Amino acid sequence: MPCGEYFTSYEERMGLIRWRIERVALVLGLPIPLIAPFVLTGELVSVFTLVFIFGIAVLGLHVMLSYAGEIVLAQGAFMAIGAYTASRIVNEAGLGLLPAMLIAGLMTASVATAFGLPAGRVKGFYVAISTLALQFIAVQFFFRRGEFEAIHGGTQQSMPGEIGLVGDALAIGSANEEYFFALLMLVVFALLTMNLSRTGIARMFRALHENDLSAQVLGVNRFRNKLLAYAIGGFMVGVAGALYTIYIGFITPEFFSIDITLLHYMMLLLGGMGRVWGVILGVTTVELLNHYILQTLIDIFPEGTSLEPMFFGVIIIVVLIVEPKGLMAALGQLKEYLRKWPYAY
Amino acid sequence: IGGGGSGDNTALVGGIHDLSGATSDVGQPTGRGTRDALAWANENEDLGFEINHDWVDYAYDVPNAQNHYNSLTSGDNPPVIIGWGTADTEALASEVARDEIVYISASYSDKLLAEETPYNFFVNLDYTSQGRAHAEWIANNDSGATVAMIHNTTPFGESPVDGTEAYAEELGLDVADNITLGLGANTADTQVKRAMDNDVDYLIHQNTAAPMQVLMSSISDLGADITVMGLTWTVDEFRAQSVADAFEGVRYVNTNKSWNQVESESPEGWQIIEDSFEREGHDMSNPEIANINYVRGVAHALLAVEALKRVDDDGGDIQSGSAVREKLIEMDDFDARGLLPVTLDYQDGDRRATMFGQTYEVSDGEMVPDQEIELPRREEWLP
Amino acid sequence: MVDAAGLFSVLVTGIGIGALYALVAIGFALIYKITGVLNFAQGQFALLGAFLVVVLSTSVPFWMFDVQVPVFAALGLTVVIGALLGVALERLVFRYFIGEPVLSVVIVTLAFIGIVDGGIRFFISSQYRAYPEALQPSWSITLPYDTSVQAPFVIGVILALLTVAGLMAFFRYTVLGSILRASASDQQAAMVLGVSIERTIVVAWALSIAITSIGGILLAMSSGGAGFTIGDITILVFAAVVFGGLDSIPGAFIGGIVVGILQEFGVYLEEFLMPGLESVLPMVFLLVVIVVMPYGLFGTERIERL
Amino acid sequence: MSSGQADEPPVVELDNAEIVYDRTFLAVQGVSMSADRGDIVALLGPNGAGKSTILKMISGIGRSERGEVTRGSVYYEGDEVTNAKTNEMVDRNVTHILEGRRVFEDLTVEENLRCGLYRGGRRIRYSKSDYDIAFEYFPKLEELLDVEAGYCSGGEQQMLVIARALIHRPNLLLLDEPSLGLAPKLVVDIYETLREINREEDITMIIADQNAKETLEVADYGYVLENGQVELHDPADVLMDREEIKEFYLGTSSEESRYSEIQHYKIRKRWK
Amino acid sequence: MSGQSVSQSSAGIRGGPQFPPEEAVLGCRNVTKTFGAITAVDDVSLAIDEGEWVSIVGPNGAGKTTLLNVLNGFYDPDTGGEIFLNGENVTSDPSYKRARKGLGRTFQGLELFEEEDVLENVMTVRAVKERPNLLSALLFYVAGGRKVEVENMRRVEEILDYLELWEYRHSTIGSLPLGIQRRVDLARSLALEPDVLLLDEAMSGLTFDEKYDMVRFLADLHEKEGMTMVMIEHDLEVVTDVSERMVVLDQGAIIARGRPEAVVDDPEVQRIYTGVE
Ligand SMILES: Nc1ncnc2c1ncn2[C@@H]1O[C@H](COP(=O)(O)OP(=O)(O)OP(=O)(O)O)[C@@H](O)[C@H]1O
Ligand SMILES: Nc1ncnc2c1ncn2[C@@H]1O[C@H](COP(=O)(O)OP(=O)(O)OP(=O)(O)O)[C@@H](O)[C@H]1O
Ligand SMILES: [Mg+2]
Ligand SMILES: [Mg+2]
Repeated sequence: MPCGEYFTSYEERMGLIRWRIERVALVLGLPIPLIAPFVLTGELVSVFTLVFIFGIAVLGLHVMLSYAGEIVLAQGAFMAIGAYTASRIVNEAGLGLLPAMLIAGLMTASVATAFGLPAGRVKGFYVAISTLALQFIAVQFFFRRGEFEAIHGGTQQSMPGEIGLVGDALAIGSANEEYFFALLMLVVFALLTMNLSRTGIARMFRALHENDLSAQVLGVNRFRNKLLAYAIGGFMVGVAGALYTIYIGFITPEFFSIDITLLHYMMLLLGGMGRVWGVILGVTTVELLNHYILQTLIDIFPEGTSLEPMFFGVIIIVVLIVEPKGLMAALGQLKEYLRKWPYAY
Repeated sequence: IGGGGSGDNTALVGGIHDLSGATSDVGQPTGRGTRDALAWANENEDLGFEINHDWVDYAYDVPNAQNHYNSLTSGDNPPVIIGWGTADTEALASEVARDEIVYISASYSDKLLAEETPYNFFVNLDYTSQGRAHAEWIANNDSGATVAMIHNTTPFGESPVDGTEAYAEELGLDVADNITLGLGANTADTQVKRAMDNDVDYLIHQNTAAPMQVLMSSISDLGADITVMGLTWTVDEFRAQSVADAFEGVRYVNTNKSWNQVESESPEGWQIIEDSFEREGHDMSNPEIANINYVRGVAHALLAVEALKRVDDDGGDIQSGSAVREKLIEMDDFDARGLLPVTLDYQDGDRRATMFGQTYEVSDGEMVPDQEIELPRREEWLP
Repeated sequence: MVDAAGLFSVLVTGIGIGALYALVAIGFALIYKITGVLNFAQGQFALLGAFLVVVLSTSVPFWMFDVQVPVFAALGLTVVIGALLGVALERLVFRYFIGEPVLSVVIVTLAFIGIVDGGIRFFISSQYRAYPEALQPSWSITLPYDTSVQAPFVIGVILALLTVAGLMAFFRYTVLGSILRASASDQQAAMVLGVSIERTIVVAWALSIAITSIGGILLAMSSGGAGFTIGDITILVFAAVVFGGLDSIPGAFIGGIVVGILQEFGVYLEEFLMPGLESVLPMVFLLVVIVVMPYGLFGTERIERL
Repeated sequence: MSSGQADEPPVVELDNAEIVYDRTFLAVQGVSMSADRGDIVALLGPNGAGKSTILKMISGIGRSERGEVTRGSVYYEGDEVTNAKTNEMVDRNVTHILEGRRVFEDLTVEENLRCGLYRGGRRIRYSKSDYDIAFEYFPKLEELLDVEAGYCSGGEQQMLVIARALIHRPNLLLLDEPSLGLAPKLVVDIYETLREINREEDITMIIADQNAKETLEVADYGYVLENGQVELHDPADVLMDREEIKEFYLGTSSEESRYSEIQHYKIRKRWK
Repeated sequence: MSGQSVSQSSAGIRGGPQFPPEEAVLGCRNVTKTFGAITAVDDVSLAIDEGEWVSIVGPNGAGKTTLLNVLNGFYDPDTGGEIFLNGENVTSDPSYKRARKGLGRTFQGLELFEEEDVLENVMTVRAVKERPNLLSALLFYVAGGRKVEVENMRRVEEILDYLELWEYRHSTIGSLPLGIQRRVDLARSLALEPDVLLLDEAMSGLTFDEKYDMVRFLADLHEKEGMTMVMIEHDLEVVTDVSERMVVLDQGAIIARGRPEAVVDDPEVQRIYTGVE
């Protein structure tokens, strides 16, 4: 129980920023991403843009996996659906990015929900098959076949260099603009997820995750809530897919392989399931680690770049041996200490 | 490394190679060829400028390519980037067009010849024309044979199918249904059986190395009497040697010379390779690197250097991609120090380097040069 | 025209390739059954097996060490090394995760993907490596409709069947087998009966990697040599195992076969429908099955009581 | 003290043991106790008193919950076994029946019993006759052999775990809450059976249970724990006559029943 | 109190319910539940009156828990069986609907949400009653999601205080002694504000004091709220002291029902269940 500080009202207790340390961290941390692009190399700006985009996608996974406990293996497919939808909205309808993202999200959400239907009967790892099937259907087949051009609008599509947020207004094109827009989106979705996590909806997700039998007997509608989780998660991943198109500027099915799914699992689990901050921490760590290991190898041992995944893997394993519950848990202990500071235990 | 610091007399030449990713089996020799040749040019050419090759091994993972591209373009844009394959080339095509950066890569899809991508250049027949070259060879040597395309279902795999089939029919060959063979296939038995049922004599194969192996081993297992004609990525000296008998009789087409050809025919180009192998300590006797793909990489580098040199000689701005593009269009006497069997001739409306294909036939593990095919340079073949 | 001969040969090829998937799938199911871990690097261990044979039996060196032993010694050695690798992994990695959430071990397996793949590319070769003559048996058996089955498939089917039979007997009729299943269902209760969790982990991984590397070797044999596509079968295998019921050995076997058949059938259908079905057909079929049988073919059903 | 020769050391002995979880939570402090060969020793006390903890540290399974004997020591047949590994203790024929009927749910009753034969992997083969001892005391199990243990009722499961432990041929048997959630009749039966086993097979037992009445009836000696310390210890018969025991554990002190007057008990909070 | 209408009916302890289940707060007619060969519940008809306190006893495996499971819809009864809640036929309702219609439940094996703390456990069930819609949840501050949560938390805190759980608010379930866990289980079902409470061995494994507390709370709920109680319990002392009516199950069938004093003295019951003669 908190002994350093205490709350005077329920509202306060439900606040996002509850402890002094969190306030401090926020004040110190907030400016960093805002000034970053002006001090970082173009490469890092780009890396962080990717971090933000994947961050949103992994938040979606986080809702489905850490809250609802659904093993979803279609990050690639979801992002593809989002990407192709967005591309059509932008290129053909010319509505601009924000509508594109919205529709992409809704489209993905509905497909996700459809493939979540088996969750009504199937539990645990078995349900993975459903979304795995989607991954294969969408990426190995549907988006590759010209026969379905009427639906997906072409197996390969490229985005204009400049895209207006709404129609042609407020165009986004330069690396920095992409950076800030992605950042903004990540913040928005992080906040939405945090809100979700402190309301009854997420509680019911978790309850079904931890003990679906008693949860149902105590009034939780399992089927409805599982589908809701798929919808929310799917929406977020779809939006990430849409952002991915402006980041890469070109889409082709190969960009959305199962590897993305595995990568996102790595990010989520490394961060430590269950916490929004964990997601962001995980995504950032994985991307930066990969980036720096690769750069270091190119600089000092260019013939050995194939060792990159090896070093990465070993580091991950060592980290986990030190703190098997993930980075967030490690930070949590530090935070506990600081929160109580200067009071003794 | 990071951002591109390029003073007035250094030309920043970006590099996006795959040395460790899914396509590294061919990407590694190519990438090394490029890197070595650029280093060689800095040492041995009296360029009025220094080439700064800022490269990344993107491991065929697009975001890495994107990140490096953004880093290259975060300063003032480099005039040239030497890229690698389908993934990076197509992902960046529209961006290089916007940023006016010449992008030389080994992605030969004829889509890249379109107006929308004026800054993409490659040193080979486009995939479709490679298929056509094979068809042409059949027409010349075995008219009346039945031919079928075999390919994977990615856009890369699909790209040459229609064009090749159309030309084959035009040449009066029987064209059987095309067959797909997945990138990750572990057996091709069913595909080969199907080809046999359709009495196919020649399979024109657009794929990567791995499926080619699978295809060849299924063919020899089933004892099918089918000649496989591979496009760019299916054959090289290493494969021809290491699985000699499976590859016996395989036909191949390309527009840069094979290792042995260079060694025997083009002393000037050979010099570059010898020096580079010396300097880098590569092993001449190891076909994993000493092969046609290394030559390919060197050719890419030389093309970039040549264009930059010409810009510099005319007092142009070596930082400017459009200036470099100018020169590429002007050039019509470039044969990469003999690494290419012909001279390239890019035109503004028609960026096909050449319509010339050198065909090979594998026998006892050697890629033996065979006929040279000259295709008509037809307008309607452009996208 | 759908002809019996064609379908039959599809079936045969499907079973052949399926048996090789099955061997890897069995390895996957073993680890899950005993330790509850999904090993997303299963394909990479198959890949490793395939490449070790090359290292041991040809002049291809491992980094700077060039060993070369007779082919059949190489095969044996590979399987043994696979088993030893299992032991080593327990010592170096898994023992630190005892009592920790299973998911953290799952990330470890995700990390293995890169470690093995990158390791092979750097220390052995990033090229397809042809197998020596001795490992490219030319014999094949001929079945009705003169469809011939190539040697690796025949061997694969036989070995897979033997493995399944052996493991089923082991789990059903031996004390050790029962206690392994027991410790999967309640670790503590098994420990007070004298089980050491470390040992169960060793058994699981050693057995699994050994069996998987056999699968990898055969996959390589069937395509003339070791290539990196072998590593990509993990997801396919995962699907096969879920279909069979995750912790069921016979299930994994049947799952592997079914996936193999459906894949080949998908290729076959190209002629009549459209290409690309080989990757969709298995998945869609498995999805349907799972909806009908939520615990796969033979998966142990979760006991739902309040 | 009761049966068991004076000269041989007690089967288990705790000497002023302190047990800590997670290096932070002090569960048991300065407990000294012992069990002589052939005795049944009762551990009584409210929830959280530390009964299970003591058993867990004797069998070593506590280590898997980050439990540790931080002070004092544990002896088994005279040898020090403080913080020993579980499988070491199993090799010394100590068997622990954990709290809450820990059957292997998805194994059949027969396979559950078979697991009892596992002795550090030494037993590979087995025969039906190995189960005789189980059926001797729990004939009902013989009918259930092929039922999945998870579907057995509470009583059946309790019988199964005891039987499984018997097949393990223990010298010392640690039982944690064997009567938890069992119907009164069954409780009586189980305890009678335990007594019988203890006599016939000469198995020393330590029983931690809420159900003081039944436990003390079969026990030779009893310890009463309260928040981690021994409050009282005496031969069982002596304990039974103590007032405080009657008061708090046996509930036989006052004649009129105790729950009925709650109706008139003032509750401090309001509902709604 | 409300119970007497029933307890007077000393029409022997055999025979069916003393009034039709349709009219009961909670009732069932001809309910049978079989699992393969096992008949867990065998043609049981039951009618529980408003504000009544009924105990169900019987040997292990008699089918007590299964009966509760059928009553609140965790299992469907075999065809023919009917369940009534507040006079409404709910046989076709899934369990979560019955819960929302006022059927609370505790569990023999306390199926708590282990990873969460006490507060979260109760808040979760509370969310079933007062759930913010998705939008207001996502926007939280703007669209009133916060108001709902605050209201829920206030309510939950009341329940925790009532059950004297305040000090455990933030401790995770795993670390709590059994007695407290059972109380949390109760708190959880109270968050539903049920009309009927089904208690499955809510006191097994508890010490005298803890049982005493538990009974205190139940008695108070029964007294002051007139909450209807259906309690499975093995401790006959509790049963006889608190409950107004008693039902004895054996092998799925009701073998005796009626006033506790009458039932416990029945030799048949003693033979099968109590064992004392
Ligand atoms: N694994 C654990 N980690 C931390 N604390 C624990 C653990 N197990 C038990 N405790 C604490 O140690 C104290 C003693 O627990 P223990 O289970 O030994 O009591 P007990 O007498 O067996 O109670 P019960 O009758 O409920 O079994 C309790 O306060 C409990 O909360
Ligand atoms: N889901 C199920 N599948 C199969 N059999 C079951 C299932 N649930 C209960 N049973 C069987 O039904 C019978 C009654 O079980 P139940 O749990 O209702 O007994 P109970 O009266 O609650 O016993 P206890 O007092 O030990 O809780 C038992 O024989 C049990 O094995
Ligand atoms: Mg205990
Ligand atoms: Mg029960």
